[in-house]
Amino acid sequence: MSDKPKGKLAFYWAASCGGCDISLLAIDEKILDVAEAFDIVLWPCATDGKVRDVEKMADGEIDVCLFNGGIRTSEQEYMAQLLRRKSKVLVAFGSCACEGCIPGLTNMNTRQEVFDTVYKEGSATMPENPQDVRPQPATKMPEGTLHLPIFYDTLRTLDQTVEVDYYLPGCPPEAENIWKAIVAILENKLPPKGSVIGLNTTVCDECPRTRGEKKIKKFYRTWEIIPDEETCLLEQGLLCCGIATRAGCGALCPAVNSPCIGCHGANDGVADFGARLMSALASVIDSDDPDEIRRIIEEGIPDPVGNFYRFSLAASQLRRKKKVVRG
Amino acid sequence: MKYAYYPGCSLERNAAAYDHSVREVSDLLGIKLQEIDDWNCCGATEYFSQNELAACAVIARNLALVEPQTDQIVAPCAACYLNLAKTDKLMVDHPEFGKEVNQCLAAGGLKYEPGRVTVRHMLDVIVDDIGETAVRDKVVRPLAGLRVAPYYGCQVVRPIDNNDNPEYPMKMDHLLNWLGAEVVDYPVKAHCCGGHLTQISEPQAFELIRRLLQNAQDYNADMIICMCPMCQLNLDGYQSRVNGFFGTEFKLPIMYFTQMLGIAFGIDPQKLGFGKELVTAMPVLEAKLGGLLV
Amino acid sequence: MADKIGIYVCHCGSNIAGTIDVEEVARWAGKNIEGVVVSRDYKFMCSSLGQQMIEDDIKNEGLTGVVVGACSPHLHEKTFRNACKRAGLNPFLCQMTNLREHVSWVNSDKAAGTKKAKALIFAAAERVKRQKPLEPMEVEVNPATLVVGGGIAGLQATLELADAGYPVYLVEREPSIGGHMAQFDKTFPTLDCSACILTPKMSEVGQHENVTLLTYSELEEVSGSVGNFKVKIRKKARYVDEDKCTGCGICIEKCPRKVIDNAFEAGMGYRKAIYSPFPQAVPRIPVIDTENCTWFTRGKCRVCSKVCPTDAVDYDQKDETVELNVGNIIMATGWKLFDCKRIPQYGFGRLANVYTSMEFERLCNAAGPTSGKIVMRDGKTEPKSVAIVHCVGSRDVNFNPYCSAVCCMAALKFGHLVLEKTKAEVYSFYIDIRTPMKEYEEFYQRLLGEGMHFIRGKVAEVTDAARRPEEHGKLIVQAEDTLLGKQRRIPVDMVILMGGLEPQADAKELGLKCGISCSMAGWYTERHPKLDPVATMTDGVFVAGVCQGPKDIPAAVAQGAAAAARVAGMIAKGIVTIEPIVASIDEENCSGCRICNDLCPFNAIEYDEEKKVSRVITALCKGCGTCVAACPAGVITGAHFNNEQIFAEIDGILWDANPQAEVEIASV
Amino acid sequence: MSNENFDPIIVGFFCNWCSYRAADLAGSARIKYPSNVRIIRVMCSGRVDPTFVLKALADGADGVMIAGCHPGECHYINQNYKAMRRYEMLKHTLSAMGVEPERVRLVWASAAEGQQLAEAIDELVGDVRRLGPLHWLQNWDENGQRQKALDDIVKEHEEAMEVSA
Repeated sequence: MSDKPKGKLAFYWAASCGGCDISLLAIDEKILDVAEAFDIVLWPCATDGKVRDVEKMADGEIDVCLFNGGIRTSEQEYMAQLLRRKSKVLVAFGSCACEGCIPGLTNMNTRQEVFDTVYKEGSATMPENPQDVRPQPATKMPEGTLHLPIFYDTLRTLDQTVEVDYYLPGCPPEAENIWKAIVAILENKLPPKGSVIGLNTTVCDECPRTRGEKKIKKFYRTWEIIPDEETCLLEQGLLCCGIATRAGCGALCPAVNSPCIGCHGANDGVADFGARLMSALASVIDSDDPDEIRRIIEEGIPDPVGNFYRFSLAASQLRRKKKVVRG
Repeated sequence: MKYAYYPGCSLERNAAAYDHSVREVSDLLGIKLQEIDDWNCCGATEYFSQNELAACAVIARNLALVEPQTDQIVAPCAACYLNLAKTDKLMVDHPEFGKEVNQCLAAGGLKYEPGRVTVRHMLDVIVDDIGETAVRDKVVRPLAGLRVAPYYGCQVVRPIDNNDNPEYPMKMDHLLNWLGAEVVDYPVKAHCCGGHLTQISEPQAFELIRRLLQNAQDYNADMIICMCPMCQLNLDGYQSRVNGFFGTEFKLPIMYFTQMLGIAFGIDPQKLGFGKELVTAMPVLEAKLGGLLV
Repeated sequence: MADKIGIYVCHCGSNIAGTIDVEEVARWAGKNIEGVVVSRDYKFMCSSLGQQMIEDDIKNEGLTGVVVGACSPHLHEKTFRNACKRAGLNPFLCQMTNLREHVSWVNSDKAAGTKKAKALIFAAAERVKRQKPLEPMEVEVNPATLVVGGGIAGLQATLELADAGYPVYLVEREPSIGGHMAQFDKTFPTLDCSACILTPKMSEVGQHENVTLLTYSELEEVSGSVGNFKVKIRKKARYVDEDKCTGCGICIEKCPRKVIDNAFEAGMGYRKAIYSPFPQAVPRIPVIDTENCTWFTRGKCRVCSKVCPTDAVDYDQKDETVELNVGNIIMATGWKLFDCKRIPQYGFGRLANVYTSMEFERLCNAAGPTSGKIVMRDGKTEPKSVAIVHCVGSRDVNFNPYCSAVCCMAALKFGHLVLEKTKAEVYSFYIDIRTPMKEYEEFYQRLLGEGMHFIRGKVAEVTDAARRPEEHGKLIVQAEDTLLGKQRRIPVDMVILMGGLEPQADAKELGLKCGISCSMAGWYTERHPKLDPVATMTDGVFVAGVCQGPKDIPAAVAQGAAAAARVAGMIAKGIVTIEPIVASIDEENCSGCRICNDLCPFNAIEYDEEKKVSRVITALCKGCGTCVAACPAGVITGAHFNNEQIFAEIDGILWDANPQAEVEIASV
Repeated sequence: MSNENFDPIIVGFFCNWCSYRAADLAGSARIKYPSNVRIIRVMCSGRVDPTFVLKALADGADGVMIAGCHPGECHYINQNYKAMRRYEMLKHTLSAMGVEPERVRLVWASAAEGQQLAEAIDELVGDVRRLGPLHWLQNWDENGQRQKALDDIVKEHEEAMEVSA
């Protein structure tokens, strides 16, 4: 590898928790191989680098950009567009960039509601705000106007904003998968553009539990039962997303007796992760009586969006909750 | 088991025996009856044909008065039972009408959410909720040898579905069987007693009453067991007039099923209202059940 | 390869062109839909000229897909697929969209119709671009046939096929074939002796070289599909060795245990614990009723074994499962009588002299318990008056809403027999008298002439509660005479309840085994109520007789013969083509979650324990696509209805749903 | 909101055997009903993937009708029950997403029920018209502020660059 001229690598963090930045470090000493192969031109979390420097680069000058986080503000959108322009290969890194992830669940609310929660009702970061101070997109100062990026009503995934070349799923992506992706990039053995780097089967494939034919009479929430450790969790009534979630994690959660929550997103060709779960689970409900079916669903799944779209709401067909038109 | 209790006007007056025996038997079977505070008349049958909204409002007031923690109401009187159940059903099936009824109730500061309270008849509570085993367990004085004709009348078995065959109900047959009585297959068990026809056209009413008495006699029944104050009044109160009218000699006591339960359970007949009937039951009870009664 | 799509919009005379501007639709499609190279409208697309036009375009333009906007694909999909095929284009690259039944005929506003037509054409075009060539599969047809049910319909079907030289397995649940018809005395309206016309057919079946009779047997399991079904039949233990028994009947004669016969004699007569249901039974091999046999219940007796000259009685016999391979199945499972006890006010089971129609059949049967004498339950008194109640459990929303079709005629037959054999007055209480078939109305007129009384009114109750002295000791039938507008109370000695026909108790369960469904009432669903009353939705499974719906003997016979003809046609052809619209699982990516395993009613999905993947058995798949929609991993594909195709169809059908989209498309 | 002039677009997913034929029958019988429902044929209501419905709504449909054989009369024995279960599940989720569940309807129509189907279509079109347009795409836009905010950033950065240069 070292014979080649060094490539340029950027790593950017938009609307996400920061876990992806840390996960990159979880490849341990291999990060040195990365540093050997690449000049890191931008990694705000770990290295010094200026947007201005990126702006000055020629288009396509960056070889690989690993972009984590969804697009929630105008600044993030600007950065996505900028990095797209400057990068040969743009990778949606981690669940947030791929499908919105937990920040995407804010799509159940609007900016107004989010701000009300944070600034009016109080939060850990802003316990008191008697003057109801809100972020303003523009503030006139004697020296000129200062701009804050605007906060969008709807979080978008990276590929809803710019064209994405590859996807690396997971919240966060597992170290070995990150390494595999980096090796693929270094060895120029990348799959066709638009591919997800990873397996195309679901978590069940990696889950050691015994599975039988499925019939569900009641859905349980995780605190309601202590599941048997050998049998398929779904068959025990727990809403395990493993049936629909892309494999690659080694069935981490089911291995510790906890149902899969779906962080790896859907398989190739699936147009709506939640719909896959809804359809599969509904199909095996053990009742033909509409009232009973309704009861099983309503009692067992009080928060359908949280259960079916925990990671993928922003990437779903509907993307968000219907906004109430005011006035 | 706890139920709101709606006695209705008849049970305060002519059907006091029904009320007493219902309360006695319920106590013994562990049925907790909570009488509705400040209940009012159900309007009987006539009011419905005069003004449906007002009739329903009058009835719904009783439903609205049922305490929030109770969701079942028991009415022993067949007319009360039907009126309460019918009003609830009308309000459920026709939400607009339900709203109108609630507008009336609002005048008294009340509100009834249709479907909140299930209206039950005493017979259904004992047969369906208490059940065979619990009833049989309580029998200390089986009614062996007593031939009884179960008479259901028309209002409890139809039109509201109480889980029995409306044309040929069997619940009371079963219950009396559990008490050890000899139940006759009484084919007119769901025929009409004449209702208020006694006030309008005596010959017609008397003919209806006669058929019921005649059939019980044809089957050698010792007494007719009923579950409705109106039926009891017609068959018992008019029995001597019917005898006079047709030249017959019926002497059939007409008792409430709860009174028979009470007897079988060993409750003092006095407490069950025995003696209030016009065709006295004592001779036949003594003859058939021996000295057990005292 | 770039798409080259041809769009063909039919006028259907003025049927479509009347409310859709077809010329505009064709013009618009040619201009606005990507990949469209030809777009035409034509007066009658299904005409030979219209078809020729499509064929020419396929050849000349090298079309890769054809969209025909015309009538329902249920009418002409085959026509246009064949046209494509003739021109060398795979028929599955032709997509029809329904502009007539779904647009022009249901709509009178031309602008709205034209807009809707454009959307449907757009959708079909987007879809056809993603359609794949498919080839139908061919399988060989096993010439053996399974007939389930040995009543008259099943017997007829069996004989037709056997006579044509094909092997038939006839399965019957009872110890003898014959069905309900064997219980009847006379048949309406000709008053033929039922046994006289039935028993020759029974023995013919029993002796036919091509028929394998499996009586006292039940259909247990069906797998496979048209042409190659595998069926499992459970032969219940008779405790009599079929090979040794000669049918001499001495065991029956000597058996000391008498039992009420609730089956053949409808509770009116007795049989022995070892029995053959009736003298002309086929086969004549008796069975032991273990619930009543003294040896089985008390460990004593063994008389039958001792008297048997051929040592055929075998108390240790066990149920046996027979596996058969057949190409087709004919279901002729018949019916059961409505349980008259469900209407307690009619008194059956409570009042002695209330009879069901089946009891009465036995009562007047010369071979029945009274040797054909019509007497009351005391066994000696002849009734002086008889009431016949029609529609017991039929045409009644509380029980069965349908008309049982045969009861009116059976009631007339009973009326005739009572009048012929006794001096009784006969009263028929009916809602409507229904006599629509050949010589049925004449029979009704004959009964009117014979003096049977007809009272038009649904019976309220049958009671012994007398109101007047003359009613004492009688059964009183009360009904409103709707012609007189009066309540009538007719005191009679005997009442016959004309119980309706109901599906067999296990019809649904049995149907599921071979993949056929039941109507709301429980009758087997035919493929088409008018045009295909013998086939079912499952290829290779046919229905005959009352199990498909109430009918009389001639209709059951005709249907049995029709089903046989259909089967014979398939056997003669030798092969059957199966539509290639099936599901398939991408085994490489299947994680074996097993969500789909229990979803297929045709058992077409199997789970490979070793590889831990699920798999579709193509021959069994009927192509409904339920598993496709259920697969959480998205690895099941439905041929011709895959996600890509349906997504494209949704995109196309909503071409004008977003104002922006309209602009974009206009600029294409 | 007055919706009299609103002409909703409704996507229908009809099973091949009963409901599609019911629509054929409505046509043959010349029963008139609103032209707002555009029918997509699937082999069975059991083929209807919730994704179809979500996609149709996201792509601009104002309502969706799923039609199948009556329970117990499914051409594929009982697959319509699976459609029913999915429909209940989907409605539960749609409610949570703020979509009025009345916009999505499951109806049973046998091949003989052209009239009933036309009535069901009439009713759904009326209900959707009352609810007004869904216009899902509008849910995604940022009230026109997005482009301006982006332009502002570009401008600010350019200005900043100029200063440093």
